[in-house]
Amino acid sequence: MADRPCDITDLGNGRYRVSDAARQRLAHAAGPPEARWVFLDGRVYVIDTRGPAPAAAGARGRAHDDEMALASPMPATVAAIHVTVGQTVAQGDLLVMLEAMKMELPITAPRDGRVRVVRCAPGELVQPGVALVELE
Amino acid sequence: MADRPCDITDLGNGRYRVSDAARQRLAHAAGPPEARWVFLDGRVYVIDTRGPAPAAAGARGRAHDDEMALASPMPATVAAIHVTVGQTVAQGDLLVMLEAMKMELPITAPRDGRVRVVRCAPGELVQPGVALVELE
Amino acid sequence: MFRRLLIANRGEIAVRIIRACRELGIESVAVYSDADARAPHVALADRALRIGPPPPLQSYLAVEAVLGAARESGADAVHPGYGFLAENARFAAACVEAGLVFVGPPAAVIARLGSKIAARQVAAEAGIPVVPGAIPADQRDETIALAARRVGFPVLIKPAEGGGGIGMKAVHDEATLGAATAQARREATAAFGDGTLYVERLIERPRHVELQVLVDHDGRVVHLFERECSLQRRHQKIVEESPSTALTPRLRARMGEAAVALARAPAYRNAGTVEFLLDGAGDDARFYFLEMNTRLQVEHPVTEQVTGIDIVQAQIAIAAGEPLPWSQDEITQRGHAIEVRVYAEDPAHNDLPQAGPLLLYREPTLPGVRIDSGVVEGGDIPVQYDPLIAKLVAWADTREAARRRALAALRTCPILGVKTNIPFLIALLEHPRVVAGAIDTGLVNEERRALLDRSTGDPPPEAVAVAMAASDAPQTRPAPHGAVDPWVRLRGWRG
Amino acid sequence: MFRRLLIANRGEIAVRIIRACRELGIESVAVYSDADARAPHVALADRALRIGPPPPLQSYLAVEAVLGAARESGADAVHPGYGFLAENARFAAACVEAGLVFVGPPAAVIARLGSKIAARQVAAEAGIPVVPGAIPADQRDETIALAARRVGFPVLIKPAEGGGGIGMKAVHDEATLGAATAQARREATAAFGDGTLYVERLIERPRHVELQVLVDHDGRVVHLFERECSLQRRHQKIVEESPSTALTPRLRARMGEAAVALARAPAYRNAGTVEFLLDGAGDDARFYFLEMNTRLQVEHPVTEQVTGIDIVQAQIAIAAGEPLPWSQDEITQRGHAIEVRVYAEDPAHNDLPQAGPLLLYREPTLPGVRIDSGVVEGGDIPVQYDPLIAKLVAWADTREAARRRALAALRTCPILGVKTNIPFLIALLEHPRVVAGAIDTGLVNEERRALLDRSTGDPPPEAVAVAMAASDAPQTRPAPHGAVDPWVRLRGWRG
Repeated sequence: MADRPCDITDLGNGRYRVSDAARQRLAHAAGPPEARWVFLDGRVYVIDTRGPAPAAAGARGRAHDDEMALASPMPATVAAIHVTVGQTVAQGDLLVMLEAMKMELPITAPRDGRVRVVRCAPGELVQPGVALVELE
Repeated sequence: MADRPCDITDLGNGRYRVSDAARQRLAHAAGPPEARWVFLDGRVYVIDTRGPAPAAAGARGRAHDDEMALASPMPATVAAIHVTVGQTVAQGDLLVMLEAMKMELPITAPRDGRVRVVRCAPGELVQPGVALVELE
Repeated sequence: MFRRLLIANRGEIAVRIIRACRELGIESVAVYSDADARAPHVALADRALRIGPPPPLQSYLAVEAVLGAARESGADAVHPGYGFLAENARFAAACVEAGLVFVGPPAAVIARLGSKIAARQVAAEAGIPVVPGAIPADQRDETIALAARRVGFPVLIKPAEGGGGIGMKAVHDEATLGAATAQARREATAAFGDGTLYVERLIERPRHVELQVLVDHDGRVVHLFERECSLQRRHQKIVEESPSTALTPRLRARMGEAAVALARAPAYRNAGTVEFLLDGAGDDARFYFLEMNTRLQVEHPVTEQVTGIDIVQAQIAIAAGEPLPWSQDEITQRGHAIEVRVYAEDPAHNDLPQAGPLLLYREPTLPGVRIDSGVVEGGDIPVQYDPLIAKLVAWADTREAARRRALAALRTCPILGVKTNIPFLIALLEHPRVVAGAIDTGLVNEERRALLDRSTGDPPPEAVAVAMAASDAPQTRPAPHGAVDPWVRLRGWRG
Repeated sequence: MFRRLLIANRGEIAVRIIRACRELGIESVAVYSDADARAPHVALADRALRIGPPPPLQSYLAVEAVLGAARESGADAVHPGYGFLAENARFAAACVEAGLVFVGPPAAVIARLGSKIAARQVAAEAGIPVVPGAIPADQRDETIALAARRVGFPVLIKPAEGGGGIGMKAVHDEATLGAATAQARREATAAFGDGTLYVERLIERPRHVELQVLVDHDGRVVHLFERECSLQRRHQKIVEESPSTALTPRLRARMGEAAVALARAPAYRNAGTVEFLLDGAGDDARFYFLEMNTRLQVEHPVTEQVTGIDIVQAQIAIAAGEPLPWSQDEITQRGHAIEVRVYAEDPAHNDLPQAGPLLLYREPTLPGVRIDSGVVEGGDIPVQYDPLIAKLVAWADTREAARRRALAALRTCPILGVKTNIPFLIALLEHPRVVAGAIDTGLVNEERRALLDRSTGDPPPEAVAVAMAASDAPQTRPAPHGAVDPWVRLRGWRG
């Protein structure tokens, strides 16, 4: 899997030694095969060890991808809805303010557009992965 | 088992909460049933949970018990033998000097007596539980 | 001294206070919601009482539940920590009514300093500079323009209500004032239901520097020097240090005098923090009163590390009526301390808080590094509360040595199961402006893209090899549901 | 500065040095025996090389193997830590011959100060008091009695060879001298094969107080004040602190001057420790040179905590030719630090070393507590080496606060799988004489019975209940073979 020869030694209790000809490092790992967490040199990666193309934790889904919608990553409460159906919005405009863990989570427009549907209401507890607003 | 009512809650990962009406404390435990190690309030106990009369780690076998012999608790090297067969020794006299882990372990006479057998030789690696010297 | 103290908080600060109690010979009483039944603060206290279900309003913010626990446990004092009820004047008053000593200033002082406008008045009366500003007599564009001219450009147009930076507009000249005013009014109305605007002098590239004070019950005041807290994301501090690289001895003395004067003004008692905006650096820098926090700060450890004074123990001693044991002259700064706040959050996605299981959690033990935390491996970061996992505080004889030490600590602090800001903090501590100490409150925001580029990326082959080699999680806990991706690809989305 | 440094050691001190390297930007190379293949010092270094099988003579003491590893790794410097090769002049010389910088004084200085008699001469020449004593011209009883009279009673009759207190006899008057001489001669012959005796003035109830010095390559010397190391068992320190309760400012200044003078005498370089016996306390106390240790001490952290100076980093900087960055005036003591050494040993049985698996090992994280260790949960205490598990170092602004903090750390440091001296250390820190600071080198031995009574006993019902409730070890490791009882009941023993 590695480009250059590298030895992995299981040191027990989630600790692994990664060594090549030049040096060795200490790594930590935990989690199931479909989402294995690895800590190495101060970075954390979540790796699916079943598939052929593991992805980096930090490199996934960017917010300004046109094909993506914004949804709460966790149960959150809708603090306020700042748009109405049919309203024109500019990129960066605040659409919905969520609240979770004492923090406000602003959901902003990823691009210019017009509000097609609002799928949530103030005070509502929303679940992850469910669309809050759709633009057209 | 306890004299007064006491609740034990398993907090996971070897941690236990011990609570009674007045207060609660954090305990840690690990090890197999025949020798369960427990840490509570800065003390450590090794408890056989199978038997009816568990013993304290610190209260076991005292050196000056007449019915006991001294043996190395671990592999050790015989550094020097300070007695010969037939020699009369007084309580506290040095019989054998062992060496393990960079430390000298003096084996002294638990009481007055005479050396009956010497069962080890200088430089020998001795195993735990094997008699080094017998007195009569 | 007290016999039994109730800690009306959770997490690392509850653990911190329990430990102070133990060293002072005081019995500690923890309170917990159902989400925290197995949390470390519950396990470590001498007693722990359940106060309600997970939502804060029904547990850690429920005044009656907390007071009930104090009554039931026979506590004679209450420490509120920070957050939750710490700056709630009604709670402080209710404690006193219930016969409990509240570890903090009197309720009236909390109430007075809790109001931004009243606090500004206290500062002005004490002769402490405040940022020049004005609430226009009416909200017509011309009146606002008049106020802006009086205050002097550049100005900040900000909503009179609310916070979090929403609706705030920087205006550098009169030409752009009209458009900015209109936009600020629109955003303020949308976010807070009130479009009232306020005009303030814009301090460009300010630093956030705060002074720790302690006041005993005879009104004796000392300050414990400054904390530099300019590294903030979304108006929340993530790295703090002491001393500040911006302060000269003369400026430090002037700010210390201002902080002490401010603490004297409202008959302050116990620990408090006077926050200033600092404009410039060195002898000629100007500072402006921002607010006074009437409680323990999250970042108090950096002060403890450089002064050698235990602020939590001092708070408790003061509350018990003991006089301050040191004069101002006896308090000195030694070396340099840097605190980094490790949060369960995703810097790549607007610092979204994360929750989940701590599959693996190992704290580094390095000489000169102090860790304040309230979690253990096998535990959880619950969804309901602040996602602070731990504070890593590095002390060394120089700032550069402390910075390297903080980096060493972050690089040997594996936390698996929830995303954290550790890679982001590493990139931040390695940023040339942070290395040079040339920081201000805008830095993190301005450099966010560069910091993210340095802290994210595809896993190197070695990490993949480790993932492949790891046969099982080291925990006996059930495996997690998998990493939560905050940005979910929705089927049926039409662009 | 160096590019790559090899650490010729293991355990906590190897980890300590690796961390210093990381902060200085130096690559670290660990060496290990087969017993340590999975040890933390091996995992933490940038590179690790096997040097041999477990016995020290074939690994950590094998000069050729260590030098081979240095060559293979391309290291340009070697840090020996303490113990093993740290005071081996031949090793220091071999390093230099191999083109490696040895982090320590020159080989000739090590050799000179390693000889007790030569070291006494160095001290005498530097005008530092040594304990009055004499090697009698011949070993006849009358000659020894003459020497005793000249030295003055009370005296200590001790073997010229050997150590560890074997054969040493305190004699308070001439009446008992003859019998004591005969017994000492017998024991010395039995233990060391040499009955040569030496007469020394007996210092009753002495303290062991040592001074840390640093000397750069221009010969500039500073001292970092004292460490009080009187709490010893079997001549090995178990609790150390700084400052010492016996020192007044004047006495401290005198001892500091003596330590600096001593370091100047033999053209000393790098870090060293001057050990003194202290007779009495306060301005009028007398101190006598004992020996000079030409290496890092186990107890160096207490000095680091009160002075704020990183001694290991200073050692490396000095070895790299850098000048000392501080003058004596700039070095100050702040607060109080206490170190307790946690050993795998059984105080109830002559402090017998223990070996075995660390079924559970959790280090406390308390503000003001530093832990230096080289083990992890799931690892082992191997049978072949020194059984030191960890050093807990508590710092606070007063001695009493530091003592309480050390107690809090010990009480929250669960170590299961091997017996440790933690309960004994707790009893020791709670002993009235330790609380009062009225300690001397005889205390632990005199109070051993009382300390054991306070630290052993049957398990309370709560502990039994926990044992019953614990269904399984928390580790995935195989269960241990059971607790080793050092005193084995032998069948067939006839009384």
